[in-house]
Amino acid sequence: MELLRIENLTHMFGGLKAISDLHIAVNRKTIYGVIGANGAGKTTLFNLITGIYKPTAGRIVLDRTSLVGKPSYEISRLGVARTFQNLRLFNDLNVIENIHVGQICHRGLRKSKAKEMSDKIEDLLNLFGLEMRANEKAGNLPYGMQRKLEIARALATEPKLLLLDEPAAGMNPKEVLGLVSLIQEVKKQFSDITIVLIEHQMKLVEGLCDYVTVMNFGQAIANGTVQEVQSNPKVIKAYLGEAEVS
Amino acid sequence: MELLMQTLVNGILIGGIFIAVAVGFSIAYGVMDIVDFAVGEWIMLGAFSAFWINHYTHYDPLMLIPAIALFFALIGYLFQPVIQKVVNIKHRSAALMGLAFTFGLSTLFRGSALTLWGFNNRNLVTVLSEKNMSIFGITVPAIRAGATLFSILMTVAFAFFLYRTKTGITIRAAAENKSVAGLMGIDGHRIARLVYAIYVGLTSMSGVFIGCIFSVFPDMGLRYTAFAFFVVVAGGMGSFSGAIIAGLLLGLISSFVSVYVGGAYVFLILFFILYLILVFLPKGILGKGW
Amino acid sequence: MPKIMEVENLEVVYGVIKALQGISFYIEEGEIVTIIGANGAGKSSTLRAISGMVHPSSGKIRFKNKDVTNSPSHMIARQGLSHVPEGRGMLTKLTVEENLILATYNRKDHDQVKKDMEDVYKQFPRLAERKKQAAGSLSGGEQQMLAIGRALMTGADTLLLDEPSMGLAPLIVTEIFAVIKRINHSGKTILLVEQNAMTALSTAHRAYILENGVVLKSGKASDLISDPEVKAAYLGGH
Amino acid sequence: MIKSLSFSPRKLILSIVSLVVLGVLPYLIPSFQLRIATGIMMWIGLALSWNMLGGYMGYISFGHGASFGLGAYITGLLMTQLQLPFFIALLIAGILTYIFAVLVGYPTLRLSGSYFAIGTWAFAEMMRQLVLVINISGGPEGMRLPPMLDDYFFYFVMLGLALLVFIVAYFFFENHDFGLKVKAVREEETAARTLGLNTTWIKNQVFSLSSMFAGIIGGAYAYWITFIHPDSVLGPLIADQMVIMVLLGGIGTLFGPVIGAIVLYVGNQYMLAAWGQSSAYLIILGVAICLVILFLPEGLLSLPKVWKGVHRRVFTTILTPTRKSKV
Amino acid sequence: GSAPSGGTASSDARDYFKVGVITSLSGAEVEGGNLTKYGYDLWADTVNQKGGIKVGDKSYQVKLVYADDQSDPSAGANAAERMITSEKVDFILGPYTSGVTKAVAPILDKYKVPMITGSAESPSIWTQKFAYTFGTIPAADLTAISPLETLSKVPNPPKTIAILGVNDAFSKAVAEAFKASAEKNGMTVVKYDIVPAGTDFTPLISAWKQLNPDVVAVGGHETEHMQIIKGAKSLGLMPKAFVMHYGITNPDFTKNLGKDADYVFGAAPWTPSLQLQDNLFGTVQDYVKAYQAKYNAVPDYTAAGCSTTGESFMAALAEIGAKPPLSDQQREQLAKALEKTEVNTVFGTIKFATEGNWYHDNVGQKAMVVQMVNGEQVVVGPENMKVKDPIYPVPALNAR
Ligand SMILES: Nc1ncnc2c1ncn2[C@@H]1O[C@H](COP(=O)(O)OP(=O)(O)OP(=O)(O)O)[C@@H](O)[C@H]1O
Ligand SMILES: Nc1ncnc2c1ncn2[C@@H]1O[C@H](COP(=O)(O)OP(=O)(O)OP(=O)(O)O)[C@@H](O)[C@H]1O
Ligand SMILES: CC(C)C[C@H](N)C(=O)O
Ligand SMILES: [Mg+2]
Ligand SMILES: [Mg+2]
Repeated sequence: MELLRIENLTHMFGGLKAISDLHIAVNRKTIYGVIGANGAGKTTLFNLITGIYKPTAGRIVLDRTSLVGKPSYEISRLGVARTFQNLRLFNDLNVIENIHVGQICHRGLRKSKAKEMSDKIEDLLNLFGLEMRANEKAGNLPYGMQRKLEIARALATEPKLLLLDEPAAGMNPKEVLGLVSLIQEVKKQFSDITIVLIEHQMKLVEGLCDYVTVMNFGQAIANGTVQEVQSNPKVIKAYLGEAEVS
Repeated sequence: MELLMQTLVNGILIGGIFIAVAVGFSIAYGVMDIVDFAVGEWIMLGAFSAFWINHYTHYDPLMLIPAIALFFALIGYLFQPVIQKVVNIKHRSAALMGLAFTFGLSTLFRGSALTLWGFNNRNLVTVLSEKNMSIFGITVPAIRAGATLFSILMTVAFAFFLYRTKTGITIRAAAENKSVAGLMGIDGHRIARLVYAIYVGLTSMSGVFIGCIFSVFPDMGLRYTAFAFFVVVAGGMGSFSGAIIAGLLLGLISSFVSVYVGGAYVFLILFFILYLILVFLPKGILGKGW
Repeated sequence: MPKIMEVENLEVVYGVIKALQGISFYIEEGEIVTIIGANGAGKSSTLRAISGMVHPSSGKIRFKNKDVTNSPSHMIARQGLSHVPEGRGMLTKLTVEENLILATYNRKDHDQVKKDMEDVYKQFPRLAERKKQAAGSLSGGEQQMLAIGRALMTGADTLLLDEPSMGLAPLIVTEIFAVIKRINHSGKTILLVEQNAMTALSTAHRAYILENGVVLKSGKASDLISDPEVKAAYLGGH
Repeated sequence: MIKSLSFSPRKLILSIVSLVVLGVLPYLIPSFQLRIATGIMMWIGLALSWNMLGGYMGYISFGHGASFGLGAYITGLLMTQLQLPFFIALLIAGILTYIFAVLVGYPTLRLSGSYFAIGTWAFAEMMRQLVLVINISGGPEGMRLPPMLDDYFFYFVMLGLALLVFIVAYFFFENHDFGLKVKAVREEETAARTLGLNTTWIKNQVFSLSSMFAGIIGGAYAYWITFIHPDSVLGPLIADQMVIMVLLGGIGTLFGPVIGAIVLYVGNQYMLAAWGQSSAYLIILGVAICLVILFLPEGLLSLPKVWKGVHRRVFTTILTPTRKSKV
Repeated sequence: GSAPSGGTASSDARDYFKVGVITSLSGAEVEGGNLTKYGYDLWADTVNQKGGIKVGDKSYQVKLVYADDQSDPSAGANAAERMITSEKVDFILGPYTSGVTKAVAPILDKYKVPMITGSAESPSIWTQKFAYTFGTIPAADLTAISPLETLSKVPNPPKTIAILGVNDAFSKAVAEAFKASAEKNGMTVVKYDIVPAGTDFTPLISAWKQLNPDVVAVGGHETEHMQIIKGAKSLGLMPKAFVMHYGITNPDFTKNLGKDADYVFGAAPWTPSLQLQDNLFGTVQDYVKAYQAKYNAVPDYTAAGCSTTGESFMAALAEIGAKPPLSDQQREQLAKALEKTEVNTVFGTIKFATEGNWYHDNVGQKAMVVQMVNGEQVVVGPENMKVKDPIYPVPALNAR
């Protein structure tokens, strides 16, 4: 029932404790939200899960296999995909190539027909409304589209666990609502996918997350459903501020 | 014991030459990412101009240094826009095209020197050439000591300039991202020009010293281009104290290997250690920072 | 109030893509003007054209009654215009402090500089804690704070802010808009590009709605908030 | 979409025609030109092999000469010491260079950017010094190979090698997932890793593959020139020329290196022939390189593009003079 | 590419001899390369003034065509190919360095075109037994032994010696020869180094200073020799004598070092003071005058060795009576004829060995020991040739 389990996770940058003794458990097929103040350690958490950093201490377990100390590409092959807060697209490659790179190492069937793969790409392009820009260099897309492309690229790896770092950054409320339904659509199409997302735009969190952890100074200061945490005074004081609630 | 000390001193003095070669380049390349394959040729031109002026005016080459430095700084300042034009293109490897361009430039300079001034080996004499100081049996050739002192002082001066002054910060800013620097009201192109001028000036200056220590001929620079790159990178891009240490280290290696291991292995061991430094200290001898 | 900036038929072209197809607008001294619009509408391109980061293929930009069309960005900046670009334009190798000092490059009023520096650190304590950290290793939000702080340090009287709230915690977003209001009261003119349309409109005096490189609507912010179309299109219509 | 390898008939015909031309060429030109043609083929192969690493993957190597020299010396040793026939020797040389590159690649590829460039350079210099001091290589005396002086033979050997490298570049780097992976490493290594690409392995493969080709070509060179010397096969100029040729033609493209190699090698050889009496040709060569880069900063391959560009600009200014007044 | 027959010269008619010169006009060896050029040019000019090369009853002018080998063997090989197949030269002069010579020789064998080098001295050339490559300068291992022989005969001769050789074909051979003859003449070699080109000598000089040998012997080229002397002076090293080989007779050596160049010993198969003559240049003095007039410098043995290469060809051509342009067969004959010719020149008697380890090298020439005195080469050995006695020990560098 449980896909990802994080225990006693701690990470230091030199003297700075970016994450300290963090516990998180994510159930299958749920959408899990990680919110919290700037610099709370959210992105670092993602970097630790995907093996970009090696934790100072603690365990990260996906499906009973420990991810700690595994190289990023193996973790990805175990079914973890992510997007980046400061976009990391292959700027000089076009939209299609960007997505295709995601597929290459993940056809469990190494020899699967090119046709089949290009169909999958088509679907993703349509799903994310990128078909018009399909042959444009990723670097030339507007910010919002670049964000969508990153999600599409991540999905191309057909992950069990999808990590989204501020997918709604740079979108207006309307577009955020669009993204909400988009992600719901994704959940439908990739039936057994589990999503963990970092976001500051509460509209998105409200619209999607079944369960939320609120971080501050590297620690979880609250867990629960969106409603629960939103009414939690600690959270309001450290993160939301009065404005959001009223 | 005495030999040990002497070898140490010799090593430091050879290192001084390496540092002299790299001092200008560590700003141009280390900080500003200007890839220039003509380092050695600026050295050669510096040496030659000292030779010719001295030939006709009989002023001591060392006295000519400021004038030569200024002259070449001016040349660099006037010339940089051309390189800038090459590097400006929206192209993944724009900086590299600068390399190809300067490669052509170095060929041009060497060819011209060869055609104009001929192949001959020329001698550059200064008051210091003959002199040397002896301290408890350790002999220190004055001219080499001068070169070492000069280059270390210059390097320290520039380290300070770049990391402790506002202009220094702006240079590093322009180096990283001209357009953002532009938003801060900084003229990235002017800065680049300035840096290139400084680099060419300093390098021609070192040329005068090197010309005095060895001799002056069109191909004299070839070897130094390589060492300019080696010292800057081994020291860590943009790290000046790193460059000094790297230079001294290379000097000491050459010196101790020739005396205690065997002259045949000087460069073999030198390059091997250089390679190890790069692989195991991938950010340069001191890691980052100045 | 006199107009501090006038833009006429501004066109920006990237290769084949026409990002702006001749937009016109103005800003009065002391105003907060906001430009809102969907992804790819051309908001950032507008700011880039004004600050000289891209050169318009046609059109005219007047700033303080000077034609600044096509003049290099550092010249425009020196006339008192500061642009906080999309994606924050960090100088990642420089430390937080160096980024801030850099911004004061053209300033002579040294004691004022000191005060402003203190203000910025008071405004964003996070930055004070991180003075010596390389900007590149800051968290997304910390970087955004630094970007705004840097703009303030330039001492410019006109600020172009490209999505300043992006990636900031709600708490900070509210603070940021408070800051924007405050510096506006202290006499600075502000051109604000925002996705967070609601907050933007409630902060700004006037607003322009941009779509596919053309101005759809413009008017007093207070009017546009209640405009049904705008509601539907940008405020996630309620 | 994912490029499929269906040749357009035009392509097919073009390739066949050029193959025929290359095949009959040697029988139409005098033997000095044939020698130049052989040299061209050699440098095309070298430039293409460097481009795999420097162009497609963005790892600029100044040490590629080491592989060339290594291949040359291994071939030489096998032919002189063990009297192996040329092709066997060449094959073994290729394999050994490959293995060597795999081993050297692991530490070296931890570097990137300038550090990689200079690291490889230092390594190459080390190799040269090594060969100078060990005996088996003949040290400074250089090494002589059994003379085999059939111009046609070497032309076709070099042509074959150039084609081999070209085909590998075309199929694996231009039209295959492998090439896409390599470019992904160039564009964003971290992202590539999180998408499941074992970048360490990819980098090592590209490094070793391009080194192997350089090594094989080096072996052929040794047998062709019949005399090799550390300064001539391990000197920095070998690597430098590969770099310059690629940049001159157009880095990261298929035909850029080809064109760059032809232009630079032919240019050098004929200027040498024409002005070889004096060193003046160096001036001309230098100026030529500078001018090309200055006016085609994206390489010779961009010539048509630039040309069109000029046309367009002229056009628009003619068609819409009113614009001027607006700005 | 009509291979080996490619050189069919007979195709184009001309009434002059077309002579190819391959040498280093750029690159590392540019200096020496140009010395050879001086030598070859002087020969061509003199021949043409004198009406040309006499074959039968008619004389033919000579025209030199140059090819720069860029100091790189493969460029040299290309040049040879071009000279033979597109320039269709009658015979070839050059190169300067042994390395290039080794790369050029196989091409000559392929096309059967004779070449004489007036410079390359590395013994490893001649052991290869190339059929069409000849040399006027006795190999370094033959010449480099004489200086130490001479020094071993002075009153209280040197007992200890430090030897340095630059790691190139020629210089290393010299160093080895020094070592051999030092040991043969009962000196103990206290230090022996073969160093890569471009090494900074100061550490070694300090090491020598410590060991304080009677003699310091160096195999290298002018650039290194100058650095050694400069370095020795600045570090206060003063052995009883410096022994070098090629390079000290190079005009730049004395020009640049002035007094410091004095008293250095060297080996030279030829010096300007020789009492020889031929009917092309006249006496050695005439030759030297002509050379000075043209290049205002005193010719060294490389220059002389080059100038006289042509004379062997002239003799051989007269011998076989071949008129330009030479046919393939005639060029083949020419090589055969060279093996037989023995000509007396201002350089000495040139006769090429036809067997043994110095195959096709001019071994007849006895090497002289020269010592620099007031910028002049003075012959101080061997006994039967010496003009003055060697000065040993020599005055210290700082006491002149
Ligand atoms: N490479 C690094 N070196 C030093 N400190 C770092 C590094 N990366 C992150 N940090 C620090 O660790 C803390 C956590 O950073 P992180 O990026 O995880 O924050 P975050 O929760 O993602 O914030 P935001 O929501 O603003 O993106 C920050 O204070 C940041 O300054
Ligand atoms: N460097 C570029 N090269 C090519 N096209 C570009 C470039 N920058 C922007 N564009 C195109 O110009 C159009 C406008 O881009 P711009 O960034 O101004 O939109 P925006 O309103 O800022 O969008 P967002 O809200 O996503 O930031 C988009 O279609 C974009 O693809
Ligand atoms: C010293 C020169 C006369 C000889 C030449 N350097 C050679 O390599 O043989
Ligand atoms: Mg983050
Ligand atoms: Mg934008």
